[in-house]
Amino acid sequence: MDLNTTLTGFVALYIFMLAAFTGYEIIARVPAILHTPLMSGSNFVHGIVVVGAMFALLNATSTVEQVIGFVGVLLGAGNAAGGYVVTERMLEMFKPSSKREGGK
Amino acid sequence: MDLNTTLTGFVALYIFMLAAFTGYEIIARVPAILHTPLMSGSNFVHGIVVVGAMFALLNATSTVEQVIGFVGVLLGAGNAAGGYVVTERMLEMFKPSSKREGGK
Amino acid sequence: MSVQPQFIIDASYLSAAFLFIYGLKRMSSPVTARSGIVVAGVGMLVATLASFLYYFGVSEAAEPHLGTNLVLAVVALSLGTVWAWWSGKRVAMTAMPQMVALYNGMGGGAAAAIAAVEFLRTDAVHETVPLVLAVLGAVIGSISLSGSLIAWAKLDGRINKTWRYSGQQLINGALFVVTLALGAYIVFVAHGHAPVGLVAAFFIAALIFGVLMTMPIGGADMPVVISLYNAFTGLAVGFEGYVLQNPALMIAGMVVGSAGTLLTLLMAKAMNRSVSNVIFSNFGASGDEAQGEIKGSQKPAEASDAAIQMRYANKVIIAPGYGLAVAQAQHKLYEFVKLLVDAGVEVKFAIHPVAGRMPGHMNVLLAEAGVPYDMIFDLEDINDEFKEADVAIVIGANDTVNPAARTNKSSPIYGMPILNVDQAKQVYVVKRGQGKGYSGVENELFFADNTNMVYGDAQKVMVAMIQAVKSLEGGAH
Amino acid sequence: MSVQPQFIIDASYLSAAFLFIYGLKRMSSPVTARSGIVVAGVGMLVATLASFLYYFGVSEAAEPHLGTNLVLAVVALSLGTVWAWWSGKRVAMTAMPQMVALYNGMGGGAAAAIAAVEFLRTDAVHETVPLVLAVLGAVIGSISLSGSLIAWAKLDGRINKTWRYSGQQLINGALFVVTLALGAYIVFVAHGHAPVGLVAAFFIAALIFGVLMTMPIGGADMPVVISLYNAFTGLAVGFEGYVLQNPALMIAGMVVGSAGTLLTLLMAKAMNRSVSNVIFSNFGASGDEAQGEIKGSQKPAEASDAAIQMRYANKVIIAPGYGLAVAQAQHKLYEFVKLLVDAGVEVKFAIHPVAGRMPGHMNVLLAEAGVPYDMIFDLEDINDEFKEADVAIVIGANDTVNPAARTNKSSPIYGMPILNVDQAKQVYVVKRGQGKGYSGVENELFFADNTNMVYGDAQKVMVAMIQAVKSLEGGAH
Ligand SMILES: NC(=O)c1ccc[n+]([C@@H]2O[C@H](COP(=O)([O-])OP(=O)(O)OC[C@H]3O[C@@H](n4cnc5c(N)ncnc54)[C@H](OP(=O)(O)O)[C@@H]3O)[C@@H](O)[C@H]2O)c1
Ligand SMILES: NC(=O)c1ccc[n+]([C@@H]2O[C@H](COP(=O)([O-])OP(=O)(O)OC[C@H]3O[C@@H](n4cnc5c(N)ncnc54)[C@H](OP(=O)(O)O)[C@@H]3O)[C@@H](O)[C@H]2O)c1
Repeated sequence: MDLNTTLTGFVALYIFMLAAFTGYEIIARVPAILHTPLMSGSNFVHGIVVVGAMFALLNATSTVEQVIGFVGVLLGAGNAAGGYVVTERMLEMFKPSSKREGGK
Repeated sequence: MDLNTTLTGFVALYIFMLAAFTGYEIIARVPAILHTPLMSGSNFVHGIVVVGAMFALLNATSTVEQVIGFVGVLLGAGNAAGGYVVTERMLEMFKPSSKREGGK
Repeated sequence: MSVQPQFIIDASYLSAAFLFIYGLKRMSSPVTARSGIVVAGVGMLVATLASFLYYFGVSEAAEPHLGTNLVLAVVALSLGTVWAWWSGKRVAMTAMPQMVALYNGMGGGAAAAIAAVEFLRTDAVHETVPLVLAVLGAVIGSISLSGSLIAWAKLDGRINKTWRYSGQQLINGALFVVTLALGAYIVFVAHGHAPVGLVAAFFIAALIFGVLMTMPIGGADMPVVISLYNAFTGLAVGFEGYVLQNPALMIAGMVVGSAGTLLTLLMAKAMNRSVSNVIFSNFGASGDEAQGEIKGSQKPAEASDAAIQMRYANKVIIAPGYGLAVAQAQHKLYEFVKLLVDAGVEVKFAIHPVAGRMPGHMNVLLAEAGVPYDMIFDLEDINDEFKEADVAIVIGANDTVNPAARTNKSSPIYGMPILNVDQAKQVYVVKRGQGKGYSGVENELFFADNTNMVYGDAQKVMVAMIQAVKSLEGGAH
Repeated sequence: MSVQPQFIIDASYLSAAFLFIYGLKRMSSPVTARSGIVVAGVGMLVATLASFLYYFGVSEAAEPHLGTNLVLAVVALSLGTVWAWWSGKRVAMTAMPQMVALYNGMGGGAAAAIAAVEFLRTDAVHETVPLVLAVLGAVIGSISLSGSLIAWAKLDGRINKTWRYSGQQLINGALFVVTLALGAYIVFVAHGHAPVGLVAAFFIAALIFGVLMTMPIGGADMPVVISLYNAFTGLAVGFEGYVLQNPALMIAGMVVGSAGTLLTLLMAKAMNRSVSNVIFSNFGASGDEAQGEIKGSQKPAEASDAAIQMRYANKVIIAPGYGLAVAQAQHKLYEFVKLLVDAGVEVKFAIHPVAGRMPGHMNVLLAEAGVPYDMIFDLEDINDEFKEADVAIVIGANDTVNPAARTNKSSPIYGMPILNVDQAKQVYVVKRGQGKGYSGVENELFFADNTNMVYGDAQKVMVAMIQAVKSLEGGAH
């Protein structure tokens, strides 16, 4: 299978650079009222760290590693789940008035 | 040297995806008056193909390859140089009036 | 030959990265924002499920522990998710910022944990570049963890004092250098095989630095700090992603790192301050010096009189501020506004970008109360309309309507754009007394000829106003 | 150990990719646009210089040819650069679109050439994924090459007829299938070692398809088509970049591919059409059917009378169109505007997004004449002001001011936003006679009560208007 993932220095730099541009461009045009939900939304996105912690935990070979891995997955899951709920609740409020009226 | 460039399937997909997002985001907020200069500017950017043609030509092993490589470099150089000049001339016109006055 | 687990993992991460970016993109416009978080959420779900497939590819050394590890993973995942879901659903809308801080700190902690496991893998050969990134991610993640905890405690009212002493920055700086030195030792001397005690010291130093760095910062500056730590966690996740050769982490982390940095800058700019000013200076502690006394007097008015004048006005603009949030008066305010609208008055809300204590604070509050999105206007969009308004009513706002920002060069808020409420024919200001705003400066608006003060808690005043208008309607029928 | 050439190459390409994106970003705002192309240009320079370092890393088989190859490279690079530089400097501003088409086609050709060399490398083992991308890049690049050449020839007036016959789309489709089949053969049957004749047939088929696809498209639709081919070349370059394992090509190509696609969609949307409609339909060929005769008559007016009325007006709005470009009247127009401004008249230019024959056509023309950027307004920004204007003057525009777009559902331009010139107190229309616009529909604006026609070539009319105002001033002194 030649579709595996190999990341060496320069490729990582390319990916970092492109990701940074993308993040910047997406935020650059955001109205101020969305700043707090977006802070929370991007907070959710880095909850993906849970996946990395999963890797560490599943590959743990000693009790110390298991403990740290466990804590990592716990924290990461909290980041992801909490970030989602809070963001969703905040954005829930940004209904345009017409829809809101219709809903009542 | 571990900083070399190795691109396998998924990495290429990541790069393509990020580049596509970046290109999209950059253009998405452009005012209509800049459409023609930007068309020309992005036309210039893909002039980088000249670098690929250089690789092909320098690695040519037969006359056919040399001919095709030569044509490739020629065309690529035309793309890059022409794109630059035309874009530069178009953008030259987008001076704000204050500067223009000052210049006179 | 069937599809390999690694292929599914790779494909899932690719789609997760796509969905994250696409979701953030949708979140960045009010119209599509709500679907954005769902899109990103699907990405997270896919990636998390796929990560269980690591089960099929663990190293030989880990195989004997695999059963335990899997159980631990399921337990940790469930515990973390359930707790966060529950706490996130339960928290009051006004307590959102500290909750975001808490979750964000957890992410930083997770990134630090990944680095810690890396430093403990004694069997592995560590290369320099990944090690450097692991150390950087560990430092940044740890700072984000402990710093966010302090930010949470401060905003949640669990820590009240801002801890300041002379030489503080020197001590903080020294601790930071020690942290980096320990990190450098791990990379360049121990080549990733440092003794456990030293690794622990490294993390503890980074964590303490995060605490010390955050303690002196005032509670009102916390939104900016939280946003900064959010960017930090993003960077840490991105770096650890490289260590794990996981592009989804790299991309998600770096996207957040860059977006979060920009967001922090935008927030600081809206407050007319720089980020370093927020972090390193004792802003607000020295507000009331060297200000010329303002001549004139404040003219009080009754809530009912103000309400009735608004009832018969053509156009009323409302400038809400931090006091509205404190008093939780948004529901009553909207009730009052609906009465005005029913009576044919044109009512608009004017939102200053830094009204309240977090970006979008007022918008969130008003949205909570059910105020339609299209009655709410940003500063630039409404500032020219004040001169056409019969009444401008300022509710619990102070700095954001202070004309000193336009004229007084020595004022700490000089240069900040403000709402031009003073251009309305009549201005009412609802506040409890002579209290100052966040920046601690006097406000000559309160002394202006066309300004009257309606003293009282915002919620109580709104109730009185509703009463006044209702009794009027009652009398008319 | 010194730094390896490959490292310099990699680092240069990384910075080039960064500079390209950053440059495009700057180009996307009018204020920074001019510096953007310079930034991108530096990236190109760096990358091109670095590419000479390939000299130190060629394959063994190529070593005997290295001297020749280097000379060829220098010659090709110089020839291409000098010719393009010279032609680009020399070309008239109005001929820009076809020049862009030409350069763009060259880029597509270069991408196709890279693919061709790949297919000729008989010694190499070809993997499937790169081969597929090489074939796709070759097809797209070839279409872009021949198609852009046709677009150039059409816009440059070298081909005038739009070549249409029944069954055309069937034949084009068949040719496309043949091209793909040849490509599939190269990949899956020959595994990259196809005979030269077959490779040649593949390229020729793709080139012919590009010609056939472009021939039926009308000259006025060419800007959209050029933009589409621009995106095509970007994609082709991106794909060949993967073949060469060159991320700079991949990134630059894909950025342009995506940006160009969006640009194409935006252009088509501004014309109120879909891209497939542009490419596959015979738009404009069947314009003047089924239209109810317009009642009323066109009222002619003298240029001098119109000029004098404008001279004494408070506010004049100018709606320029394609006719202004044809007549090259922008310089005279601005001369006239300066006279009005000196006389205290408020003059604004109203630019419809698709006025003229390419996006931004009018802006470029007006900029060329020296009209300050801040006198020029987009449709949305000025459309509400027409009702306050004393005079609206339409110069060589037709479709973009046709009220049928608002009311007549059967009109081909129905639904397109138009400039509300008809709301001005007085409308003057400058055109040569009864000629129709690009879409070929009648325009009832010309028959309206408040409209007068000033017949004549735009340039001549402007000269007459200048004369009229000047003689007036002369008389006044
Ligand atoms: N939005 C952000 O992101 C953010 C973040 C950090 C800092 N800030 C800063 O916060 C400030 C925000 O300005 P602002 O105009 O919204 O508020 P402000 O300047 O902080 O003033 C709030 C006013 O509300 C009054 N108030 C307090 N409790 C009240 C109650 N229960 N009922 C009625 N009034 C009450 C206070 O006066 P009394 O005590 O007399 O009642 C005070 O003068 C700016 O300086 C901004 O830079 C904003
Ligand atoms: N901008 C783009 O990107 C783009 C691209 C492709 C197509 N289009 C299409 O092009 C059209 C543009 O509309 P438009 O209002 O600018 O122009 P138009 O509708 O094409 O009308 C141009 C008018 O100018 C007159 N004219 C021609 N030569 C002239 C001269 N020398 N002096 C004075 N008048 C002259 C013609 O009438 P006489 O013959 O009577 O003089 C004609 O009615 C739209 O339909 C648009 O969709 C635009």
